[in-house]
Amino acid sequence: MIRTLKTLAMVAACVSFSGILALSIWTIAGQPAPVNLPQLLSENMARSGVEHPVTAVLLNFRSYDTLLEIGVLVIAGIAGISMAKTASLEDPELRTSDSLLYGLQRWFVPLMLMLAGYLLWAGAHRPGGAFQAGAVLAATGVLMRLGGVPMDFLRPGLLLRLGLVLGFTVFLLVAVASVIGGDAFLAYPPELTKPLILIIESVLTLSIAMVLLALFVSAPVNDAEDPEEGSS
Amino acid sequence: MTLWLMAGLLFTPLAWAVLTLLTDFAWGRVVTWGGIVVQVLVSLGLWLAVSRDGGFYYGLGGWEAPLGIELRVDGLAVTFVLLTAVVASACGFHAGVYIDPDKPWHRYFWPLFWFLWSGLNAVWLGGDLFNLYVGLELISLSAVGLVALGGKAAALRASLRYLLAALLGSLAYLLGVALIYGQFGTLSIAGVVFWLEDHPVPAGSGLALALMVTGLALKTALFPLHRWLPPAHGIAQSPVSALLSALVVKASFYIAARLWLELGEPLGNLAAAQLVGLLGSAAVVWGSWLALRQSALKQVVAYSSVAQIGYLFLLFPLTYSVSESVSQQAQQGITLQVISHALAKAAMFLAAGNLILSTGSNRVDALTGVSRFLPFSLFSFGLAGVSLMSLPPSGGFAAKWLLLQASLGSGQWWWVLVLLTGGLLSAAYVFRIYRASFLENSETDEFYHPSRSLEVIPMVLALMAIGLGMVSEEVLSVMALPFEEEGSP
Amino acid sequence: MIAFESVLVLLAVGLPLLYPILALRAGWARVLRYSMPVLPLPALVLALATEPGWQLELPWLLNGGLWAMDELRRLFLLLTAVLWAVAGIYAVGYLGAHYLQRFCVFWGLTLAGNIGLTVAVDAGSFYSFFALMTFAGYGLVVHEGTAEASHAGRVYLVMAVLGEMAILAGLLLASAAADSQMLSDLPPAIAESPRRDLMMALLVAGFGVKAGLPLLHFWLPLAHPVAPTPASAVLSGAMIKAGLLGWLVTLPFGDIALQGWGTLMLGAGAVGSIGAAVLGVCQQRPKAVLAYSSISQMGLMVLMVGAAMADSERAPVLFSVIALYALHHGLAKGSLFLSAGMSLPAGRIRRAAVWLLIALPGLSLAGLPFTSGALAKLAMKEGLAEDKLDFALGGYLSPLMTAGAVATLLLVLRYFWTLSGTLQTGRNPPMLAAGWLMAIGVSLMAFWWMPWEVEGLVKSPLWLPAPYQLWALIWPMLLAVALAGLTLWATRVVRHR
Amino acid sequence: MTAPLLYALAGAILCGIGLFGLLWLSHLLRKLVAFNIMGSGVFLVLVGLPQHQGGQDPVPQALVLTGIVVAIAATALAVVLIRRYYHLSGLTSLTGEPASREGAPE
Amino acid sequence: MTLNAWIPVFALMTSLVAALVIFLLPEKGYRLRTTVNLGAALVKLGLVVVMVWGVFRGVDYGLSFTMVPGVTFVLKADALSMMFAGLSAVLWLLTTIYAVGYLEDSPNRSRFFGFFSLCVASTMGIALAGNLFTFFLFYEMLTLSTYPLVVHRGTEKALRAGRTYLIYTLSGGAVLLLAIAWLHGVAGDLPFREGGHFIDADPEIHRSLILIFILLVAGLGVKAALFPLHGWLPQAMVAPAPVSALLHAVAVVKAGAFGIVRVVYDIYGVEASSALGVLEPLAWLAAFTILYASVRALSQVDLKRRLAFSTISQVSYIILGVSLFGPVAAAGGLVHLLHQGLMKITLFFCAGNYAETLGIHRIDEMDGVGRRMPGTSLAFTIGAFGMIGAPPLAGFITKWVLGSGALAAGMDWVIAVLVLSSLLNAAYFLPILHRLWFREPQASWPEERFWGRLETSAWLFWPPLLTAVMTVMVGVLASLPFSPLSWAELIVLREYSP
Repeated sequence: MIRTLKTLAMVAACVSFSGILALSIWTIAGQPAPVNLPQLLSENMARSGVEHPVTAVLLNFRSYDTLLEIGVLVIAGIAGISMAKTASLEDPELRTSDSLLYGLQRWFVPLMLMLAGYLLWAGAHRPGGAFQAGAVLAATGVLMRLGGVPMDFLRPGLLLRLGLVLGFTVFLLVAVASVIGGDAFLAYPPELTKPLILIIESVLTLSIAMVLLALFVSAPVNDAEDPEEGSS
Repeated sequence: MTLWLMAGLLFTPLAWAVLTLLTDFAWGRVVTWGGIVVQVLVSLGLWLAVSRDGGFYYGLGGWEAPLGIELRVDGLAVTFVLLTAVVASACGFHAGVYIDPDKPWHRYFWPLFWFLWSGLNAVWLGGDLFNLYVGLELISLSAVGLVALGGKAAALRASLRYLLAALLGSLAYLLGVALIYGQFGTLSIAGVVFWLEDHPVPAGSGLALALMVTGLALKTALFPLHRWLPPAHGIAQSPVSALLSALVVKASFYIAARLWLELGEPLGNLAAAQLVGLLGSAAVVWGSWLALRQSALKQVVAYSSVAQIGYLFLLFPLTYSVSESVSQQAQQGITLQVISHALAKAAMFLAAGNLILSTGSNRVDALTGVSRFLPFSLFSFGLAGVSLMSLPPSGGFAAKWLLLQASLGSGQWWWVLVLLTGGLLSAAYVFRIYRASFLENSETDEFYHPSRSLEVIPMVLALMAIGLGMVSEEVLSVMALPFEEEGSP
Repeated sequence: MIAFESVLVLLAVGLPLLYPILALRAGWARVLRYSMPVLPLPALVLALATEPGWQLELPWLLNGGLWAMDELRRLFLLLTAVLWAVAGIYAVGYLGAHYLQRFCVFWGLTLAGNIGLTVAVDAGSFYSFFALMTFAGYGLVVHEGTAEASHAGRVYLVMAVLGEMAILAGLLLASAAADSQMLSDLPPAIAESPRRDLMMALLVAGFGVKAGLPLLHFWLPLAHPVAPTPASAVLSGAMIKAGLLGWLVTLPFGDIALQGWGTLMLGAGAVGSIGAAVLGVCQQRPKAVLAYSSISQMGLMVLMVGAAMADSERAPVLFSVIALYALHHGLAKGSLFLSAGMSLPAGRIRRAAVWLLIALPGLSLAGLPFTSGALAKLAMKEGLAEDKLDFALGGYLSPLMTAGAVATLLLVLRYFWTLSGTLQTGRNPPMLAAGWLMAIGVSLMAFWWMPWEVEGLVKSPLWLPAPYQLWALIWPMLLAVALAGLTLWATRVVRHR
Repeated sequence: MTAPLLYALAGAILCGIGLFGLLWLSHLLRKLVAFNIMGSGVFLVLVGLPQHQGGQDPVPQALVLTGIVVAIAATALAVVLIRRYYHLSGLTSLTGEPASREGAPE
Repeated sequence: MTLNAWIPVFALMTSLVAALVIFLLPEKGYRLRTTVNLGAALVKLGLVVVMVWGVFRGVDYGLSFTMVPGVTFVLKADALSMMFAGLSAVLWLLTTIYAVGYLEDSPNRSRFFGFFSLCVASTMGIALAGNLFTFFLFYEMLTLSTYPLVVHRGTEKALRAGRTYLIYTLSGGAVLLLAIAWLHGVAGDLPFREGGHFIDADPEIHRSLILIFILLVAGLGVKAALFPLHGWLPQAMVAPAPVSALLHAVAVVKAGAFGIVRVVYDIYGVEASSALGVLEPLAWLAAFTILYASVRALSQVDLKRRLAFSTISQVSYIILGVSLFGPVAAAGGLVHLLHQGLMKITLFFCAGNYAETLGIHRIDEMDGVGRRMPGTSLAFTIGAFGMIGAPPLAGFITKWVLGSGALAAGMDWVIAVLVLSSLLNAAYFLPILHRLWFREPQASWPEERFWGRLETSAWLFWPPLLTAVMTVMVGVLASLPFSPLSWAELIVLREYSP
């Protein structure tokens, strides 16, 4: 009874939260924004070095955000592998004996790799880019992992860690290099903007994929010592 | 020069993080200690630069706001940068000795530590709402990672609780940011303020502020949203607890305070200000009360954080629609409270860690007789306690004094009672620890002696917390410096 | 010669004050014992060899000290010094090893207080010495350590403290009124102050405790019997007079006639002199009898004080008489007390001689012609002569004095009677005997030496009183003897039955 | 009413739902899902509100991309923690009791 | 800054530095610790002597800087501060000597002496504080540094007492802080100034001023053990004897009393206080405390508890003195600051000697102790007589001057209070003295220790005797220049004619 009442109260609270929020959104929508950022953006696109505005925002105008964002991802990866159980990599039970998966894997893996490459390349002029590519790459890795491909580099060792931070490191180096070059941080030299961004995007893709994959792999699973886990 | 300093603040910590990730614990320690020296020097350099020339806005990548991310480098920010350098380096040195290098997962301590530091710097200097969000997340996740390090069930439980609270807080904040951006079309705080200066307040903007402040309050563990804090701070390794209590919660509060000071007057209202103040008061009383009733040493300290954080939120009522001088006093008081609490709480946690190391137990009862063996750490603990109790000449006292003045000056005398009661209650729980340690018991005569370097660090911090009161005028004067040039909004 | 007197007075006070230092080492006990008689000697020299009128300023002392000497003080100092000296000699022989050091310490301190208060002229040091004497006196009273002594001591202390407080309050009020710390400034100020009666009451009561004023006397009959004999002697002979001196130097006598206070004091004196006698004859123990005798005698002196208060004109004359009487009584009473500690020799003749010596001071007290007592009594009679006094109760004084004289002798006789029951046969230690003999000697000698001419009260030389005076002295004595004989006879008869 | 505004309003509703889930559900995975729902709501508001008049604004789009990465990182971390927590304690919620009714993992 | 500005700082630092050094010394460094202790005490004494001489000639010792915005930290040496500083410097030296002997072979000596020095540093700070804020700073520091001393023994009882102590003093501190902050808000940063600040205060703030005064007195009254805020003091008796001595004679209670003196004279100004009508109630309160505590003392059987109640009573003399409107009474009150210190420390030293040498804690165990420990008992006797106010000891001077002052101020009832209090003092001290000297000792002492030639350890033996001698000297030589009384008169002279 009390629980029901509490639920109802909670529901009411959340509904009213939504309501107020919506009302507020509605009110705000009725007024014009004082600053026209898109216009400002388009005026500066030329200086950004990339064609697509989103990529420009991500990797140039607000590249510090992106740097930190990758940092967040790396943190998650680190925290994940700090929990890792080395043994789970060799765990045979992880391998799926599903033939469908095995069959798909042979077709899908090259396809997905290609897709990742495309996404990365397309990021310069269309929505897409490092993150998307990295996600696809990670998915490929998951597929391979499930299919039993031994990926030794995922063992928590120097290689994994190197992979984790590669993109981040390159990003960082570029930032610092720009300082050494005499500019402000993350201010790419105009003539190098495009290749730099491409390099960054590529290593980022790799790192993002590594992080995601590492997180997938390091989640501790199937410990035979734990009967409860086994029974569920 | 400034460029190098900024780079040193924002990027070198990340570089240290990368380096330490690639090495093992022992080498990580070497790197870290070297890095700490660099960071302290850089922070000090920026602080000196600002205290000499005044603050400035700094557009990252050469992009000014609103297009790019603009950093706000003012006296307050650099003071906190310096504070972070001090506290974090103390924790870093302490951790290097305190943490067991043989546990394989401890190698991840250093990268997380450095990410945390860089996140803090980002927050102190941030002038962009979304960038602050990312900075907060950086801090939150690395903090969660640090708490969970080692991965015992209880630690995981605490860190999960912490993570969920932090995420919810971040989302609420982000929602507020979304509304602000929707309304004003800019993410720069300075830009919003600039626009509000000569325009009427648009309808519907109060919610954004409310959401942001609520989210940040949750991340700061304001009563009644504090339940996640004590387990997380209590269970982490002592240097981690110190970092969390001293700096991490301050980061979210710092943003909330900045928002309130810039936007509170136009967007807030009196009832909200009083409500926040009331919640802060409740935190002071309730947190202290709970601290008094904990049986685990670090839980006491953790609940004490809840209480001390409560004071910070008195900023809201004390700066809302009051005279300039009162607001000034309140701001100064809160700033001092942040600094002194950071120093004192770090000292306290580190000292508590030493005590636990030597008694082998986290229980308050286990301290019986320890005063005979570990007077130095105990003394550090006590000195830190002096600041928490806001007794003179500590920084806590100077803060309390200013807050008292502000309360009396604004006619809001009810906060006076909170301030005084809080001081007494904190005395109660600090002395409870002391009482236990002074109890003579011939049975327990065996204590492990931690190394001298472990004992010195909390003492230094505690002495700084105490000494802060004596030099608070100087500290505060740096924050009051005028801007070199007005930033372009 | 200022320097000489200054040194002397400092020596007189300082010697007994520092004397307790000897107690620090157990090995010095012998020195301690034998130097007891020496202690009052500087004071004695001071009293005898210096002319009154010198002053010694001690600006560093308390609130600014001033010690000086006048005729009145000189007499009191003389009494004090002599009595303490002979009692000291006596004590050398009297004291056993039991807590000797403790006794000597308190002896020295009490003596220092007693001497000091007689020379002190400023309120601070006067009160200091007074208190020193009072508190150190406690040590003498309870010295024997018996339950009885403790009880007596407690009563003594309670009353003494109450008295001290009354004095303190009185002095404070008075000196505030006078805006001066000098005792000599107090009486006029009291006389003029609106709070005169309060101050008077405090001072009369405060000093009255020491002087054994009726109702404030309870400690006396308790303390005197239990104290060691030499201590009783000085208690009763010298210290009790300190109260009297206190009155004389603080109360306004010459300035204003205070009929009311005079009457009160007269009443108190009368009650004291007669009432104490009535109670005294009922006592069993010789020293208790003597204690009541002291109260009775003090009653007579109170009578004179009262008269002096009531009649300001007459006060200077009466002062001298009071001083003389005090001197006489002190010496005689001291001798009598010392007798109580004697042992009788074996031989019949020697025993008779001893008895004679014991009896002489007693009879002197009662006014036996050719003794100081006779002169004192006569002087008193002259001083209080009806026709010269100018106040209402003057007429009652003469009968009162007569009754007092009777009472005195009755008490003395009672003392002899009780003493004869308690005196042991044995040998006296030589020092004890010497002290006793000297006491009696001084007491008897005083008659020949005393400055009787003062104020022309009594004609000099007076070795033979005029016949009418002789009769006036003798008939109360005869009456008393008759009464005593009657009582004796009556008890015999009763016992026969 | 433009489409982006509708997105924003839908975002508001998602926020409410997510909030409810986050606060009310005790199973940790459900909480996590609720967090993601709420996150999506927030992103919708973020991206929808500024563009409600139909104009393209790449900034919120970029922000949302960043936000998503952050959310994914957080989610991934949370999943790792939850799994390990479950592994060590057998619990699926933070309430401290052994696995509750709705908390049994499927 | 000149040397003169730094001398007060040095005086403060001597014990502060000593404290830190001692904390760092190993427990076994007995000799070194003693040397540091005594050396610091001597240096401080020297500095104080220099300052006393300087203040007498009118040299200005002072140092100030802004600490918190709007508030300055001021150290200043004036006549009043030198009185307190002198007291603490002299008695610190003696108490240190005493404590070295008292704590021989007991554990935690580094801790003890460290806090002990801190405590003295705070006292020094209180003495030299130049405004209320600075005063408060050291006042609270004192609270903290004395707590470990009170609970030093670490028994349940001690810890309980410590808790009571803290509850009282910290609450008092909070009230005081409120009052100071309020006053600061009303009138700004007020330095201590002879004659005070409020002689012609705006009538509009009178009400606030009165309320603030009440709060100030309430806050300070806790340490000064004014009724009804005295409850902590008797409990704090579980502390080791040197601590009790320090608490009672020098540091804690005096800090409270001294603070009240400062408030009345140098903040409000005695005329303004009188005009506000706050002095007379204070006088009544002090008088009541004097009598009440004396009555309570009568029924105590534990020696130190009896002394504690006596302290409560005696400290109120100081407050009574300053709350009587008049220079003479003021001198009486002020001089008692020193006198009471000397007498009470003597008594506590003696009580400690009895406890340490013979294991005597209760009064009924004291029969005949005078034979066994004549030196100590002599000192005790002098101290007790001083308390009673027997001339020519220190207490008498106080009472005499105080009484004269009260009469000059037209407050005759004070005489009654003085007399009554003396009687009560006599009633609870004289029986002890009787036991000491005139009772036959019991067959054996509760717990006897021997120290060769002297009746007790030399470290314990001389300090009480010295203070006893001083008790006599300050009484007998009260009129000498630089005697406490003369100094108090100097203070009052400067106070009443600023």
